[in-house]
Amino acid sequence: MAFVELRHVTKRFGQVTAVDDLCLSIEKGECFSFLGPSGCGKTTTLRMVAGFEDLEEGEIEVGGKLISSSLKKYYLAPEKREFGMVFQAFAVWPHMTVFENVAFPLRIKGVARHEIESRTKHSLENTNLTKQAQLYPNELSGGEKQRIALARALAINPGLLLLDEPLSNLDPHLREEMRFEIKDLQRKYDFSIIYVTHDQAEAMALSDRIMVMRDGKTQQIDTPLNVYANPANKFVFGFIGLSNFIPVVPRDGKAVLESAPDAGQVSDSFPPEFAGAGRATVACRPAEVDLLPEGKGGLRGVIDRMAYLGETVDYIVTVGDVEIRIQKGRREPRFEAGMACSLAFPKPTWYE
Amino acid sequence: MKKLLAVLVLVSLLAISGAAWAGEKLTVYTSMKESLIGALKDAFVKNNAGIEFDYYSAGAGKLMAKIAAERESGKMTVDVLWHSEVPDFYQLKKEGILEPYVSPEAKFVESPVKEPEGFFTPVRNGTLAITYNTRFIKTAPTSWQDLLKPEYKGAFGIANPALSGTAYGSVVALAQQFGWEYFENCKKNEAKMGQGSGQVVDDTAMGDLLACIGVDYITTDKIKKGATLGFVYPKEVIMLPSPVAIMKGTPNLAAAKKFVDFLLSREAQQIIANSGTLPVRADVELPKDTLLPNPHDAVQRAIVLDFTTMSATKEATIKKFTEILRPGK
Amino acid sequence: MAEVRLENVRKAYGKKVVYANLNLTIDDGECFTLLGPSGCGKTVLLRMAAGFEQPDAGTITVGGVTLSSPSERIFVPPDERSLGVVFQDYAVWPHMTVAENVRYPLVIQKVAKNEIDARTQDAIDNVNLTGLENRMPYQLSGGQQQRVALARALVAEPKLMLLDEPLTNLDAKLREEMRFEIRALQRKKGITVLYVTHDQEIALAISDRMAVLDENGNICRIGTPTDVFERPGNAFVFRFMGVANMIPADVRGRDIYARGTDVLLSKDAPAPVPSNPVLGCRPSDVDLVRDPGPGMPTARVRRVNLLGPIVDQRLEFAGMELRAQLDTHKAISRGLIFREGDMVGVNIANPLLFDSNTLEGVGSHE
Amino acid sequence: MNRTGKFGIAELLFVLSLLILIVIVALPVLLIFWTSFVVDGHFNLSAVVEVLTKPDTFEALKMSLLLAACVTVTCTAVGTLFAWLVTRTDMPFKETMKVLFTIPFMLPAFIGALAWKMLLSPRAGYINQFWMALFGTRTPLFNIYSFWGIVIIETMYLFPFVFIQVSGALERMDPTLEESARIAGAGLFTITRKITIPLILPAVVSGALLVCLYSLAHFGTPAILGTEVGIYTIPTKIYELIHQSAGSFTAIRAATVMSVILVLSAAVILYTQNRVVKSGRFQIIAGKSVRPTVLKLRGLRTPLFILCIVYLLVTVVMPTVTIFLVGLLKTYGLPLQLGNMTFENFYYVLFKWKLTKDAIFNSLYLSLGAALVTMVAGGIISYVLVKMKVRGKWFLEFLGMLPFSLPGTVIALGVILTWSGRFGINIYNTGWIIFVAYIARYMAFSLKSNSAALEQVHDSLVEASRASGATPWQSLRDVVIPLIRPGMIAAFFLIFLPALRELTTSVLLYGPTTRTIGVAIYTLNEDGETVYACALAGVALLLIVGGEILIKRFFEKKKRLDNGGA
Repeated sequence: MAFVELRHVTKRFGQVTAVDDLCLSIEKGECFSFLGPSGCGKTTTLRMVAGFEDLEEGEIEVGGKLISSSLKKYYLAPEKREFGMVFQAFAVWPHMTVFENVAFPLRIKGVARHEIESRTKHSLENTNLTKQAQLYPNELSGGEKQRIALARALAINPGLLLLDEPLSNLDPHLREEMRFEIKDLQRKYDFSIIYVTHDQAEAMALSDRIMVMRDGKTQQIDTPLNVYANPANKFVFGFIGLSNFIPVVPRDGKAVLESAPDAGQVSDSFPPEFAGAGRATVACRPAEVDLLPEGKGGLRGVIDRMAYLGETVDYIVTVGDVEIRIQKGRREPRFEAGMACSLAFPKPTWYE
Repeated sequence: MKKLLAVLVLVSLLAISGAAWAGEKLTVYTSMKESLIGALKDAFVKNNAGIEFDYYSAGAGKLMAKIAAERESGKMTVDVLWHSEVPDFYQLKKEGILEPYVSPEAKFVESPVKEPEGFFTPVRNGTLAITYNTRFIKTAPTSWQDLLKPEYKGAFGIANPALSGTAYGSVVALAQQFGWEYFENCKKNEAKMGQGSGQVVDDTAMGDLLACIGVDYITTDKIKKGATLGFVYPKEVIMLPSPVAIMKGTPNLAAAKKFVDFLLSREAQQIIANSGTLPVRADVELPKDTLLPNPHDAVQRAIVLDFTTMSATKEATIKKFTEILRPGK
Repeated sequence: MAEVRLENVRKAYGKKVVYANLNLTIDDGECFTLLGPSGCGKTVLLRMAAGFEQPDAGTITVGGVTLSSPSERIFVPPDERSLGVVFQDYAVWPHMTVAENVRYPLVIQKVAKNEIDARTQDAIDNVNLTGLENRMPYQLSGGQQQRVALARALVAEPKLMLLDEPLTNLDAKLREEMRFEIRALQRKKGITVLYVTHDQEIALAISDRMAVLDENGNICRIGTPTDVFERPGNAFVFRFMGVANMIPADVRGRDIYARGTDVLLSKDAPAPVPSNPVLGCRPSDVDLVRDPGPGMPTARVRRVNLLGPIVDQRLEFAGMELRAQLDTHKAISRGLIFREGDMVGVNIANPLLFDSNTLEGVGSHE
Repeated sequence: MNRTGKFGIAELLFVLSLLILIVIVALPVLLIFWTSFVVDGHFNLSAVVEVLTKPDTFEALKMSLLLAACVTVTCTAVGTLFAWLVTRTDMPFKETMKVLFTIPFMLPAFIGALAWKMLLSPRAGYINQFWMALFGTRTPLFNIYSFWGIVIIETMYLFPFVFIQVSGALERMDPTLEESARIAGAGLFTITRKITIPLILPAVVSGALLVCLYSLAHFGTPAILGTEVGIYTIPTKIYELIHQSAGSFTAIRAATVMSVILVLSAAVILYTQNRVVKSGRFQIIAGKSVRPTVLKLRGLRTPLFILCIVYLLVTVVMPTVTIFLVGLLKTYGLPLQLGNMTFENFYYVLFKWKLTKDAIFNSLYLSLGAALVTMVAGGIISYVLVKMKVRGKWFLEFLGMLPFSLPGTVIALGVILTWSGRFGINIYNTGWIIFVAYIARYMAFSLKSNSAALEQVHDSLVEASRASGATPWQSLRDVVIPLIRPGMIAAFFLIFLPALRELTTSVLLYGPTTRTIGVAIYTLNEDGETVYACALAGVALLLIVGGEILIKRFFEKKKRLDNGGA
């Protein structure tokens, strides 16, 4: 039995179906991300778990206990669910000191005074906020505020931590640091995490499993590596990182560009399942294209532009009217704009 | 957006041109109410088309304050002063800021106030009597003492003598006739000190007061418009002539004289009589259904007042009155 | 000709000295970037060039004409400098249409009406805004607004164009697109560009030459992007240009050891060796080996972060953290994604040596 | 910003701003202090002591403070309650109600007082009459001529200050602040107590202080409802002193001493308000636009809704209707029956009676003129304050704060002292003195609106035009002015409409031919011309409401344009 269970969960706002027949189970101690573009229903799903939204259909169970059910019209109030939650805009209370913020959930629970004292101190230590305990949030930086929110969410040792884009208001460096902090705390206390984000790098870095969503529907539930390496469909492929989608047609059993059939082949075979349609799309990531000296690969092109970015070198190669984006490490052979080159596609993924 | 701005500019240009308030005209400060001064103005302007006539109507106290302030600032607006607080005129005469003018019409004037040098001339013999609300008071009061009866408890009003010259006059007259005990008794009966002499009549018309010391023409005007008011003269009539005076140094002296002549003319006196107040000329006929007493009879019944001393004692009198009547004590 | 020369420029705000004595020459037709952390005074430099600020001392000349020279009491106001300036916040006038924005500099110059129309249209076409001439700025996206600003700066054909972090407020994709466009326009028109940014990626991508400034406004390094990235010269520049591994080291002969150990990091020490050597390398210079051979330094894998196109692995190496980064697809195909706790072999390519006291760097590999 | 040594636009604007503020604002205030404290060229506190120890003035001072305190408390309670109802509950028609609750803001309080006098005067008030007839009693339901009468009337018209502030704060407040408390285990009651109320407290306090400031300086209501029963406040006492002591200098000095008290109280209130608003701790960060937690009122929904409707009917509809009905009566005192009604009064005040015609035109001219001048002057001063780096700006900033702390009564006294010949210019008794006073009185509005607009104009917009080759003047003409034009127009209306109904200042300054609408209504009422007063008040209400509707439409159109694309 999974720790968190969503069964056939559906939510509508007027005509719009925000979440459509969603089924999901999350294990104890797992970090699970909802990933998708804005409006895909990920935040709504999280808010249903938190108890801020009711359900049109389906039910939600956490720790074997039913907390939301449309059928039974049963909704446990959010304050009784005993989850921790961190919001995008920090949501730390500006009129309370850091200590008071973190102690608040314990006070509400009616924990004994000395225990509040010690547990809050402990939480503050865990989040490196001991020095700031008596300050007010507005005297603190964004990262510190987010740590208060985290400490507060964890004060009652929740079994489940809900995170709603908690890092998107931080600068990139802090974001990385906070990611590690969340991960460390999770290891220490073994709570489950539901993490909502639209940033694929963040989801991949943090999660044990990711659910990619679109228009309220699940696209893929898998480990980060699998989502990246074996995307379930074209949407997931495109959403999860930079991608080239190259339209191809068959010629002599090989796949060539429609606009430049004579430039060579993208692949020396054409998948039989697309042969009937007479066209297909080859998807590949910029790093998965081999950039070779002229004549060494299957497809001939010209370097349209090159940008040296330090760690990587970014190329756009034109073949006919197709632009192909390629990224190479700085230690690989360099090409200059205007040079002729050849491309090879060692790992094509086929879509219709 | 541009259009709106253009409109704003245009409008404010208008505003600035409209702001040219100064100009050659006759300005009269008077305590007469609109119903009287308005009718007089119409008649005067009809006869003297060339004169731009303007008046400022307010309680005598306010007028005097205004004039004092104007004197202080050195910029006088007033050309002719006409109100009902005779002592003020003696005072102004003493201060030497009145222009003497004996109108050829002055010989027809009959009034308790006499001023042969012409520093001021009475224009009407204003009277005050009891105004009461006929909706609530079925038996008309007949004497000033009636107002001390329980049925008028908390409902008899006297205008504020600090704001209104007629109110001051009536206070002096009643105090002289019946002594200050009269007002102390009034206070015991929770009599009210109102504001202007017009407002107490309005309050009576509304029923907020049941009776008040009312000015003749104000009451008459309201009765004409349908107010449920009655107006009775007790035996002792309060008569307060309203003199007119020309301010010394007015740039519009000729027009001012014309206006004084006009006020004393039969035509104007007839208008005054028609408006419900006593004229100073005996050759004017009172309107038919008038509530006014016969002018000669009225002068006989009038409480005799020494206007020359009234101004010296004014502050003390008002203070005394206010102390007695002031609410919250 | 628009060679920009700053000579002995001094600028201070109260007691805070931004530039004590700055000398810098930007060649005609060059795209030159000033790169530095925020607060280093790079914007002040640009504003002095634009004429929004007056230097306290020194001279600023453009194309041989002195524009600022307090000692000679010369200060040409910005409107007489024939500049194009693009600001971080676009500074597109919100009450004018795209065309009105772009044509304004020409209107001010009282250019003939038909010429204004032609040149405005040309500038708009150049930045790919054709068809949006009559839009109001609020109807445009951030990138489009930035292009309006660019067209406006270019329309009067200035000799010198100043760009102050013009891409900071754009999202990643637009930023990338715009930096290509700026570069293309600059090449096409042959104008001199002074570009100010704190984003090293943009600086690398766009510049002919670049100058890196430290927090105190000192110029640490001037050179081409490859020069600056591959041969940073000192530890500040090295760190500023990207993720950096810094390992205290001992050098014996040409061998570099982790300090106080016999862990051999490289056999290829650049000369001369500084007295307190620290080895610097980029995460991409750290190659991981699944089954380390004998004598190969080893490290324990602490964290594995899949960041999409790259895998970031953090190792515990000689008592400190070492980061290694690799293409995800290479990592997958070569089996180089490890589990946390694995012991792996470490091979460092392209080591740089810095002095931990002076931060000065030595040598580098060609 | 220019070649060194040139006397450029910056210096010109700076000097101009300084001049405007000194002449229009600083001088009058200075003279008030001077008059209060300096007797025959020497510093002397005896006048102050004398005024303060006189029982009359002491009573007035006490009454003013007490009144302001009570009005503040009631406004805060009423304003906060309604703000909460329309933002945080499932009350029906919330959006409409939100607009309706700001209507009392438009209505001049003294017209309200006039209407309520007719409804609730002890014996004759229509409501009291009805009450007494209904129960056959002789005790009225409520006597409006009383301390609490004044408190209630002022509350009716001043509570929007609190309402607008608090409902704004409640709407801006990041709902996740409350949601995170729910997640932390707190119920709605606890959240309201521990999170919501502390967070909106600054808005409440700031609104309350505005009410306090306004009530302290307000003339109309206590004048209409208080003086008759001997309740005097500082403004009404000053009015009485000026009007009854025949313009003697002693009276003016006594009045100035009381003005000093008003200025100082206002300064303290504004200082406190600034501190509250600025204290960063209470900034409410706006977050994602998630629906805020809405309290289900359940059984209370209908009763509370009815309460709101009744409140609006009582405060807005009833007095307005009364004004118009009485304005239609042939004479005051007649029962409100169709047979007693006529349009004669309206016709008379609009077309026949010079006094009221003059008053309408005076008010129109004065408020248009003052609004235009103040809009431009405020624009210039704001420009210097917000945009320029000139030496000595701190002094200008200090002067720029002054207009905010000047109650109307004080301004009136100040301009009397300044403009009746002391400096060679005597405009006493002319419209110009009211004009000057209006400029001083409304400068604060203009500064606020213009500064806000200018702060939106980022420096780089001007620099971009300089870099495009535009001179400072050209930048001003082509960039700055077009961009702050909406702010300037807003300033124009923010001044024009209140000036149209101004009473507190003009009542001390009007001359024989320079009554304003407010003064005319007030004096007509005082003189017992009640029906004309009501007819004129009706005309004024139509003018004001018409004007408000016009601006609303103008700004809504603008807002639509602004939000159109982005």
